[in-house]
Amino acid sequence: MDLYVPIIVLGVLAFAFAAGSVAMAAVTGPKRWNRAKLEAYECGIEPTPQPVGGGRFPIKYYLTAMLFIVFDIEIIFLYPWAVAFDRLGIFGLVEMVLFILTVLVAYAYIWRRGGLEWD
Amino acid sequence: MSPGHYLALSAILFTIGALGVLVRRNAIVVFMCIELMLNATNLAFVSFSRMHGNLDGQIIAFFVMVVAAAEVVVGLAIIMTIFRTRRSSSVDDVNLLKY
Amino acid sequence: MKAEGIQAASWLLVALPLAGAAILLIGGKRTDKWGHLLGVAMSVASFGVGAAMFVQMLGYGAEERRRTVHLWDFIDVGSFTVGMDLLVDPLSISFVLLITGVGSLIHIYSIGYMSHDPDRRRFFAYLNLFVAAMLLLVLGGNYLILFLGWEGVGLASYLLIGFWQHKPTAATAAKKAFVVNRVGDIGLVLAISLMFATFGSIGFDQVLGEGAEHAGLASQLSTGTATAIGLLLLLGACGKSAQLPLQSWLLDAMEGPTPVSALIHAATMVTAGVYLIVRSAPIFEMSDTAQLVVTIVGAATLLAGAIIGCGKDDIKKALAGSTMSQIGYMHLAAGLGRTGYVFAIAHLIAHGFFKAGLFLGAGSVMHGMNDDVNMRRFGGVRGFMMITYATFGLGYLAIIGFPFLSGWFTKDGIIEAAYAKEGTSGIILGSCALIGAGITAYYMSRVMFMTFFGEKRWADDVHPHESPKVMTVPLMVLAIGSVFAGGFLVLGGFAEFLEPVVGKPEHEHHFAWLTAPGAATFVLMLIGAGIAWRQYGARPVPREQPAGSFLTVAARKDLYGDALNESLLMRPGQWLTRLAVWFDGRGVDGAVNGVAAGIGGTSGRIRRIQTGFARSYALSMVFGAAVIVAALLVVNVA
Amino acid sequence: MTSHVSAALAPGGDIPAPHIEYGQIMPILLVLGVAVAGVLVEAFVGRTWRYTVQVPLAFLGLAGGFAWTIVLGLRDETHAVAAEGALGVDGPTLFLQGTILILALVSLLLIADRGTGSFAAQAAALPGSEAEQRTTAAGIIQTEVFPLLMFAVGGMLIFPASNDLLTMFVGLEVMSLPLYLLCGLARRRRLLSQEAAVKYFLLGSFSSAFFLYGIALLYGYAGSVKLGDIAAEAGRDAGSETLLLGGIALLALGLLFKLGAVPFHMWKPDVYQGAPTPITALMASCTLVSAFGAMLRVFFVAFENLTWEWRPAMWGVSIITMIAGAVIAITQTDIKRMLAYSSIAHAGFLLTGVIATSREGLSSTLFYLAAYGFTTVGAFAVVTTVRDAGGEAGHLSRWAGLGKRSPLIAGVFAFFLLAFAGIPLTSGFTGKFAVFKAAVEADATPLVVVGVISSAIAAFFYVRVIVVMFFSEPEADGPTVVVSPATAAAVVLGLAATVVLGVLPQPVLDLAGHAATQMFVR
Repeated sequence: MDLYVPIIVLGVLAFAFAAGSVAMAAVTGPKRWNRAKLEAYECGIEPTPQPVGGGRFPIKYYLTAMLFIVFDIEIIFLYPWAVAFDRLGIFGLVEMVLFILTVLVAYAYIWRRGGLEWD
Repeated sequence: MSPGHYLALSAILFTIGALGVLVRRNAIVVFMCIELMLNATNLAFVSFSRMHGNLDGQIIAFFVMVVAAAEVVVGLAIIMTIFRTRRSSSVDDVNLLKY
Repeated sequence: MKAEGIQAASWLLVALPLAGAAILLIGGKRTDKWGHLLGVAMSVASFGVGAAMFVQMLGYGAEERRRTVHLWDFIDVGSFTVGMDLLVDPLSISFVLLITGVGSLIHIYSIGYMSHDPDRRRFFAYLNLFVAAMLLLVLGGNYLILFLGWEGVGLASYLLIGFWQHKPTAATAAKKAFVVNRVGDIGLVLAISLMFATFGSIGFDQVLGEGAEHAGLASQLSTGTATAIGLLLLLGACGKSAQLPLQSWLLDAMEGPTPVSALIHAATMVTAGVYLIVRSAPIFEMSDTAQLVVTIVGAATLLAGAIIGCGKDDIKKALAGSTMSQIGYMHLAAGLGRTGYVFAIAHLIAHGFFKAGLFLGAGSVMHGMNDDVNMRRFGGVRGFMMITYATFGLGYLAIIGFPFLSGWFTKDGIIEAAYAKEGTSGIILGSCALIGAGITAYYMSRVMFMTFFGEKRWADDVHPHESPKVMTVPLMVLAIGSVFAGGFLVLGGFAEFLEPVVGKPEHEHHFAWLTAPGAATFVLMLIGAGIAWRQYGARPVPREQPAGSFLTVAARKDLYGDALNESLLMRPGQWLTRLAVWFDGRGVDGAVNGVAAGIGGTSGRIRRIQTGFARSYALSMVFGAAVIVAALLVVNVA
Repeated sequence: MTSHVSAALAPGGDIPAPHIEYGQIMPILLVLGVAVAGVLVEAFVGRTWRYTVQVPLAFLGLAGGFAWTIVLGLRDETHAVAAEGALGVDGPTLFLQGTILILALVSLLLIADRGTGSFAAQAAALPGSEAEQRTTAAGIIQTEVFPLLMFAVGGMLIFPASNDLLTMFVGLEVMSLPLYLLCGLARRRRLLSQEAAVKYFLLGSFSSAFFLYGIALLYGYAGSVKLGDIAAEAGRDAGSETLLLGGIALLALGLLFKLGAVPFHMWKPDVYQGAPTPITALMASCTLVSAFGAMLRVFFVAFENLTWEWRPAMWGVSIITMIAGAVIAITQTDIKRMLAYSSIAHAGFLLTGVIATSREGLSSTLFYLAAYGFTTVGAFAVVTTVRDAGGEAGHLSRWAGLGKRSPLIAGVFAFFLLAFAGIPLTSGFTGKFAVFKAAVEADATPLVVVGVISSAIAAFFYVRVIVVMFFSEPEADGPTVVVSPATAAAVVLGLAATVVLGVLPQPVLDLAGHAATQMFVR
């Protein structure tokens, strides 16, 4: 049973901390419930520019953010390869080219379908 | 600090994330909590990697980051679509399908 | 032994009516014109094949009459093989002849009875489907094939009870039959599973043995296992044969068209339970307890059915009570072991004839009376439909056990066999059977007098008339069967015929024309009929139902079977469903909300936290994970 | 992976190139390659031609993958690891991949059916907006469905084949992410569809976070994510048991979620109801097969020495899944929702085969998966054909009297329902029989008893639908039955498989048995 003492303690700790912070926020935080809390950014600042006539949501921000994430994350695989590319040899190079080509396919899709145009 | 501390931190972060999923209503915040859970896992992987002295855990962390990014994109797309339709990003408002 | 000649083609028996059903169902309206003729033809063709097989069997010696047909391997997983096997032996051939013979007559009768129904084609399709499934049930060479037929007849019965779906009562009755039968089916499935677990096989050859010695795997059973399997089989039999405590569906099943009541709910399907028990004789023989329970169920049902029959004014329901009661006799006999099997089957066949005749007769009366079923609005029909009166009368005499008619031979046999059982149980069982015979005479006489004798009590717009030939000819054939079948079987060596299957009785039973139980039965029969005459023959019958005594009221309400079922089965079921739905949809939220409401106005924030459904799903996942972790830890520590 | 990583730790020297057995994993590569090609088609082919190009492309990809799988199976050298031990190409893998590919082909028939038009013209357009009306009027069809489908199928092929937990996680995500999107693409009842997508996405990523944490714990326990290494470490009985048990539980949560086992099932009814029906068919068949494949591999390989630890918990899950699925289904009024609960109950039945942890358990589960997959695709195909003015007639009351209006389609559906109920001579019976038999032999008789009782309960609501179809009068303005050739083909394939696997199951039983002879590679 001794084996489980650490995990139980850990579990209790983790839960207590998590519940505690939520409870603490509820107790100490200002209790003003308003629409801003449900806004997309939830930081108290209204998104600018204001949606035209309360109408369309400016989706472009999100689209750009998404595209950024997709292409940004590729660097994760490029980085380790860059460190050891000389030792990985020709196989590593071919794999990397294939990988970049695959990413390019996604790029081509976005480009052709107008994802890169701001308007 | 020993790797054990990092593990404890990872467990705490994971629990915060899970609890956040349970208590927050804004779909995007819920989603951020899930990302927090994934990153807590990454911390665990890296700590274990350190403990075992092999690199597997760090490599896995790379993969997890990529998957998390892909998940973000898909998630944002879905949440945006429904936000545009319903003008609300509260997960409590999507309850037409029930019982 | 492998089958040869026409017996090798015994699959035709099943295939012909099945093809008929398929053609009629798929063909749709195009087959409306000739559909009923095709249905009859397929049934008669099956009878022809069955008769040819029977003749071929008579040509073999007693030890060679058991033939198997292996069509194909159905399932072969690892150590376990189940084939599509058919078994042709004296027991199954007896049933084949009964099913196809009586079945064909009822098919023919239905041409007339259903002539005004726009859906006659569909009716014949279902009838053919039933015949196919029933034949599969009795021909199956292992328990799986038997189960296949078992489910098939259930389906056909269900479809036919609900045939007049525009009547809500019919739909409800169909549903009820289905539900009650499921309970029985669970018993059968569990019995088969248990057999599989015990023997590693469910083939008749392996489990029951290939001869009268019953030297299969079952003979090595421990008493406990044999009792368990036996009781589970009995549960299955109770469901199908409307025995206590699963009897309630049969009375409601009378909502189906009368030919259905005659074929399925009197002559054949409801006797499948008896077949199951007699077929599984080697298992029951290993457990005295199981056999005793069978006899108790039989005795209890024969009395309950008879009492219910006394209280019913609906002619079909009175006959349905009688069916329950007669099948109770068969179960009683089947539970008596080797002395009783032959009587069980003989009574079953004789009953098939006279009860089908009675039902069809009742149908004929209804046909002439604008489909009324209330006997209080019949009376004096005798003069308007002579053939129906005569055939119904012969069936009546047969069922009450009038000397030298079918029932006298077979039912008295059962009563004697019950008395012959050792110990006090023999005396009790025999007495039950004896009293049952007296009540039978009472309620059947009541039906007879209320329908055919006395004053006319029908409304002015009813013009009783005799039914067309296509209906009366089957009546006459069945009446001949009602008169002679019993004598033919008992005197004609049916016992020796079945011996290779059910085994030799411990005490050789010799038929005697006059016995003490026989005489007692006769006296009781006269008393029962006499009371009925005093109440319903000699006095005018009121058109409205009188209040009646406690027992009459109970009988009218099926001895409160429904109320019992409701409180025991339905209510908990519904409650469980509701609870589950509540938990799934609102449980988590509901519980939180409930607590929140309790705390009162301060709970606004808390409610805000826990109202989203997607999140309550997530909560249940976390909960589940916690439980699994806990379970793993507990198991590991333990 | 481990080998070249550890080589990388050594200073200097070339890292040897990993050996990839391209032949063995060609079905996966082919399907994913077609998916990438599909994206290119979307980019460079004109709007009017996209559909015409995408459908044959997807078809060829799936059919080619299936053919290759068969060739691999016939070569009978099917007990190898590929790609440095990341994927196990063994009997069960090939059987599962073949099943997934053929079921995906049948689903493709439904998805590609323009007659029923299940998909939104443009997912990004607001429901009821001008843009939507314009695109719909222009006859535009969202052809991104096809590459998404191919990506999902690619993930499904990886998921049950993965021999280490990282590959399994990647497979899981590659399978799930496209499915989240596909769920939100329904042409009609857009709100429900989008809601299904949101719920599926949130809960799905929630569960995969747990799954991932489970992997982390197991990695912490064994120092490796290879299934074989975990088994070896567990066999040594060393290391922290807490990590191990926690890992098992969280990993099981992720897998059980995908199967829809109680209490991780709650997404299933909502998502099945909201998603476009062809996608529901895909999820109910292929995803289930794939998830069970992964479940089998994890529990048969990694946790094989720990049977005593996880069995009681899985017993509980299996029992409650069987019962809850059947009981809740009784009161459902929406056909798709009812089928979802039925799918939950079937997951419970299938779990009994997993719990058996024997060769029979494996082969019977494989057979059951194939049998159930075909039946369920067929059933959902029928659902797409019964249509109102506003799309599919989902509510049960709208199906009243369908037997009169269209006896053939009602009859076929009734047959599928009977197969779900496990009536003999249908594939459902054979599958249940095989699974229960394996469970009995593995001393899990109580499970079988519960299974039998639950199927008896389940039979009640299947028959209720049959009653509604055949025993009630059709409404005057009832739904019409529209059957286009592609859907008809899907129905016929489902029906044929249900009949054949019910009447003559032996060849497929043998195949599943053969696939299971050597169990899983490690």
